Amino acid sequence: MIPMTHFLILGAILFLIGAMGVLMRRNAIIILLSIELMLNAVNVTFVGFSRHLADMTGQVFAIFVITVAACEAAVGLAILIALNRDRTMVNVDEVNLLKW
Amino acid sequence: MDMALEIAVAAIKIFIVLNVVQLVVAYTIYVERKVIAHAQMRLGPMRVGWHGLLQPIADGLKLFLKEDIIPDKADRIVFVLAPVMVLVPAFVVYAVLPFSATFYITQINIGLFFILAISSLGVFGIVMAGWASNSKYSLLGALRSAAQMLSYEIFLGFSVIGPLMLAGSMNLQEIVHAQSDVWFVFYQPIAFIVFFIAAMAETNRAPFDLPEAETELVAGFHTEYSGMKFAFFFLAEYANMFVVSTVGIVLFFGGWEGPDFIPLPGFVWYVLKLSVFMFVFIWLRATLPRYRYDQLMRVGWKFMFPLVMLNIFLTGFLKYLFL
Amino acid sequence: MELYFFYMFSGGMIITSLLMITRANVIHAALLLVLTFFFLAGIFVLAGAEFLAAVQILLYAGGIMVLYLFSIMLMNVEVAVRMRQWHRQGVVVFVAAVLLGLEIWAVLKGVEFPAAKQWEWSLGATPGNVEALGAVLYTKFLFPFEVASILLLAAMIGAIVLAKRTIER
Amino acid sequence: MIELAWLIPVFPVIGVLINGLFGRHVGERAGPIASVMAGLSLLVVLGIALEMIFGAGGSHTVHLWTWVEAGSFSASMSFLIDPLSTIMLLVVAGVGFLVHVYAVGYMHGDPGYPRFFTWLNLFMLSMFLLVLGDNYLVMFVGWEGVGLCSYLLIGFWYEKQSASDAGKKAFIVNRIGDAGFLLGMFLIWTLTGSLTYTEVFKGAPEMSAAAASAVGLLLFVGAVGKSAQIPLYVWLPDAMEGPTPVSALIHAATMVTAGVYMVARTSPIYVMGPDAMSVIAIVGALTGLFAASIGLVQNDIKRVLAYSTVSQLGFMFMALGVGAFAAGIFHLMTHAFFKGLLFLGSGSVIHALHHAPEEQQQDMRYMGGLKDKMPVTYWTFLIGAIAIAGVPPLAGFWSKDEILANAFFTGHYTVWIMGTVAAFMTAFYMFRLIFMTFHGEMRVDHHAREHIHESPATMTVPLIILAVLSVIGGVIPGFPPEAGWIHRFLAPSLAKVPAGGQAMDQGVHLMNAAAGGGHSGPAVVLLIILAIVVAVGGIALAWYMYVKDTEAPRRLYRSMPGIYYLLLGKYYIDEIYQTCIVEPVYKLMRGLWTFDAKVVDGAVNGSSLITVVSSRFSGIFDLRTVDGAVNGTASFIRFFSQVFKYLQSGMVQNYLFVMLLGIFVMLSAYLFR
Repeated sequence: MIPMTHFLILGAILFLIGAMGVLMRRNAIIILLSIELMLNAVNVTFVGFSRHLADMTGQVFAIFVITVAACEAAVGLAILIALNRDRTMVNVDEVNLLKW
Repeated sequence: MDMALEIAVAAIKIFIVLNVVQLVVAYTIYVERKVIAHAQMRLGPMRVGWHGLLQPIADGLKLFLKEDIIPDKADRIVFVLAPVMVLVPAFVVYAVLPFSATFYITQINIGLFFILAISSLGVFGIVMAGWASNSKYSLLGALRSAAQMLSYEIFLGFSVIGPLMLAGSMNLQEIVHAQSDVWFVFYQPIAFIVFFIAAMAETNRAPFDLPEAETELVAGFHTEYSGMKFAFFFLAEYANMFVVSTVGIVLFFGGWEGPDFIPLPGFVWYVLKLSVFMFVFIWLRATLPRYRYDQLMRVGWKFMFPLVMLNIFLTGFLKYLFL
Repeated sequence: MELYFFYMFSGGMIITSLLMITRANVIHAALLLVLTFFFLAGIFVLAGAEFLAAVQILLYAGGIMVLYLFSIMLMNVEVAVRMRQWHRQGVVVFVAAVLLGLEIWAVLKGVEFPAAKQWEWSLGATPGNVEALGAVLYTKFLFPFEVASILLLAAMIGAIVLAKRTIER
Repeated sequence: MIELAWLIPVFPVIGVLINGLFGRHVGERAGPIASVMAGLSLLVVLGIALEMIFGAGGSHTVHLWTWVEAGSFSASMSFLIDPLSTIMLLVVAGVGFLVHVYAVGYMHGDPGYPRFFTWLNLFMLSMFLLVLGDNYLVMFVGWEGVGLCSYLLIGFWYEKQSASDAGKKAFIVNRIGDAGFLLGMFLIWTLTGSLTYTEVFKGAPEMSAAAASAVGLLLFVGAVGKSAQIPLYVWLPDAMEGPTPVSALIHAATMVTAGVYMVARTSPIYVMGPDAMSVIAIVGALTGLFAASIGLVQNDIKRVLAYSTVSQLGFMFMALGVGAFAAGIFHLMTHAFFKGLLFLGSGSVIHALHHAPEEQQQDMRYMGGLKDKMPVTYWTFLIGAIAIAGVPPLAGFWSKDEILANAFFTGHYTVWIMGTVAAFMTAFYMFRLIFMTFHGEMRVDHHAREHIHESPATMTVPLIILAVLSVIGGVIPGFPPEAGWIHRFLAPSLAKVPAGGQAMDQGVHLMNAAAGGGHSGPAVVLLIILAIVVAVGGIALAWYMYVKDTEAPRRLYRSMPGIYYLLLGKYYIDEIYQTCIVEPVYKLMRGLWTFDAKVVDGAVNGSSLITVVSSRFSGIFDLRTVDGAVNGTASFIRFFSQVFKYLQSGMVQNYLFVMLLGIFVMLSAYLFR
């Protein structure tokens, strides 16, 4: 039996690695990939709890997370393609229109 | 001790399956050349051995000895990994295929889903190969292939749902048992048609062999590949043909089970059905012209997708009514 | 035995994901992430979520990641490789993240979980977890399930509108 | 019939789907479709109301589905039918349906026709949810929904800058109130562990006075935003940029009364918190007086009505604040009738003048003498004005008199005086409006004069129906005063102040009497006579100033221009907000952003200038020392400005990093607590 803490620590580590990817990199695609990693880190925790509590809810939510990830990937990539077409740009810190 | 024994048995099984598959693939290529040749009123390979029977071995040796070229501008790691990425999923799937009631490597309760999942990875190898070659034709072939395989994977997945609903299990053995009276092809004709078309598209066979259309893209994603790496792609394609044929047999034609009044072992039945499937594959390649890309997508999304949805709906409705 | 596999998979995940966030070449990063997902699928199997493991491979690896690769190929990757890769706040973030990790570890260290419950079926046997998952998903979570489908539809429309060159009126 | 309550919101949904998805194909058929949907809802409501009034009574819960279930928290999508929600449903569905019909004529030819009706139906849906929900969460969904629809409909003519600005203003001001509502909701959950009315109210008597007051005040912040009370009323007058049917439906009859409904609904908690009640009474009275005084001098016909609405809402809160919940709801109902009527009437006038220049269409100084050209509009408008002025036996008299009487008998004499003065002002400005618009000589632009005509039947029929309701809507449910049918009907839904409750300091029995209804004695008669005198006096003064002696207003203005401009400028509240709140925030943000450029550059330049001058003078200063000091200062400042600059860098990653730091800080707080 794998202790519950193992799942939680693995989830935390992956989440932090993903967060580092999001915060430290400039390349928009890598940031999106890191977000996927963060979502999956959450899934690890969900599935860990699902097994620990012998309750399917965790797995159901993992499925919903995957759904959301799919949506995020589709829309995120579409935005990137649009940006790339307009300005040939992949670096996030050049996009600072939120300033106003 | 038991565990070691189990592992040993599994290893032997894996060894047998892998080698047999490779040998059979080699001879399938020979058969394909022969059938197409006869369809075109030619003779085909005749030189090596009796009626060219040793031709596959000669071909294998040739590919093995050829120079292995890696283009200068290619991404070396990805370029080398791509053929592996194609071949490995193709063989991993064999782990759950039931060749007869007793001969299989393992069986798991999500067998069919496992096959779908693993075989969906094949597209990675193709995309990687196309991109790593750093060549226009390769990239175009890879993009086409990715779009085609992603789309048709959906129809393949959905067409499988009808039989699954009837069998009520994803375990391949149980699906076969569920058909001991009537083959599902009679209950699920629409699903079978969609499945068959999607299977051809998934394995990049004619008339859906757009990713490697020689006349348009030189050879598509494997333009830059030679020697053993090229052989890997080839091997994978035929291995995948066996996989989809087996899945088709399991889902629609009662697997290894045959009629009771002909007492043949299950494995023989399986081989017979497989041969028929393979022959149809080759036959279609010899007779049908290639689709255009936009036609391919249109047929998929505007015709097959509604059809397969209708099939699921009907199956559910009828099952609710009569079962 | 189970634990060894868990350590193997999680070690693999951590290594590949660390490699992933440090690559300059986006394609390599994406492929490494696929590898991460394989290990993750392994962990799911260990946790008794075979169906989720298959979904992980089928949807994530086979669907979403191919979508990524597909899109990346439409962009100009070589240019990005030659640019500065790291954000200016990188070092601060790294320190903060490591500290945060230590804090999480400190928190988790003190937690005592009650003993794990057992599934009502044995793992790998045939009624299996697919049926249980389906039963929960289509009864208790039917409404969220439908909402998720609408979310997918909205994302699909949004993606098409965003990525289309011109919208015909 | 009651179990069919789920049908009520279903019809608007169908309308939204049809008009929203197929608007382009539906075209002008959108209006009838939406009206039919509203009408079907009204039918269901009428059925339920008949059953409630003549049959079942009591309160009924219609459970639809469990919405959220997480741990100990659960919220369900279920509807509550009780006397209070029945009255609200009647108002919403009735006025809503009439406005739909009216809008079919009013919006004719507008390019956004289907869009308008989509949003109108969406509004009906949200309002039904707000009223029907049996817990605060569903109410909040409706609450936000009506806010959204209000925003969409105010900014309906979004190509007009002022309209889209007004929409945004309404939305933002409402959001401030919503924050209060949300916090109140959280507090309720913390205190009682539930959001369902029945369970919350079961726990209400155990609340301490302070807790109940806190909940009450937080919820009241929400009501202040939505019902346009001081200090958050500023959005409502601007909301008149929307089409007139919208003003009638949303900004007079239904949405703005949501706050009143919410407070009345929460009455079991309010009676536990007398402080909150006092605040409500005072805010209501202040608003009533304040808005009425602004209304005295406005020239835009719709703005007068807007301030009148704010003022009347003040009356309603006055009633709630003194514990006369039933009177407040009663006034809500009568107000919906006559204010809806007045708005629709003004819409009819504007409709008739739509050939006049843009800025004159709503300006009463360019109207006058419309009486003969638009008889139906005139007579119905007159009925509405008499009703709001409070002349018996029309609707306004019954409800307004009850409010004032309750204020008096509960000992809130200040509130009562303010209310009476406001009532006087109400009578005055309403008849000022009538006389300026319909009487006297015609001051309409010559070009537009021949286009003036009575409105089509779809517009006049709702006017007539509402006029009839304004006449009988007060006397039938409200007679005899304070013991009328409506009091008996509403009594089960509303809480009474607990007798001798330790929370109350004084006037318990009086408030109890107010909630129960039924005063008697000579004081009541005196109050009634006073109310009539006030109303008639206001009308007479308006007649004197605007018909008899038209020079009088000008003389008055000359004698005290300061007050006039103060009123015309609406006490300059908008300007005060702009300078006191909006500008400083802008300045702070701009300051942070420009800190770097301005301060650092200024410091460097100034210092170097001094350096140059001083070195030229003395020639013995060591340039390096000075430069070093200057640069040191500069880099010191630069360092801090760099730090501050990142607060507003516009880069997502910086913001996300701050979020990560937030998690870090919270975890640290948890660890080292």
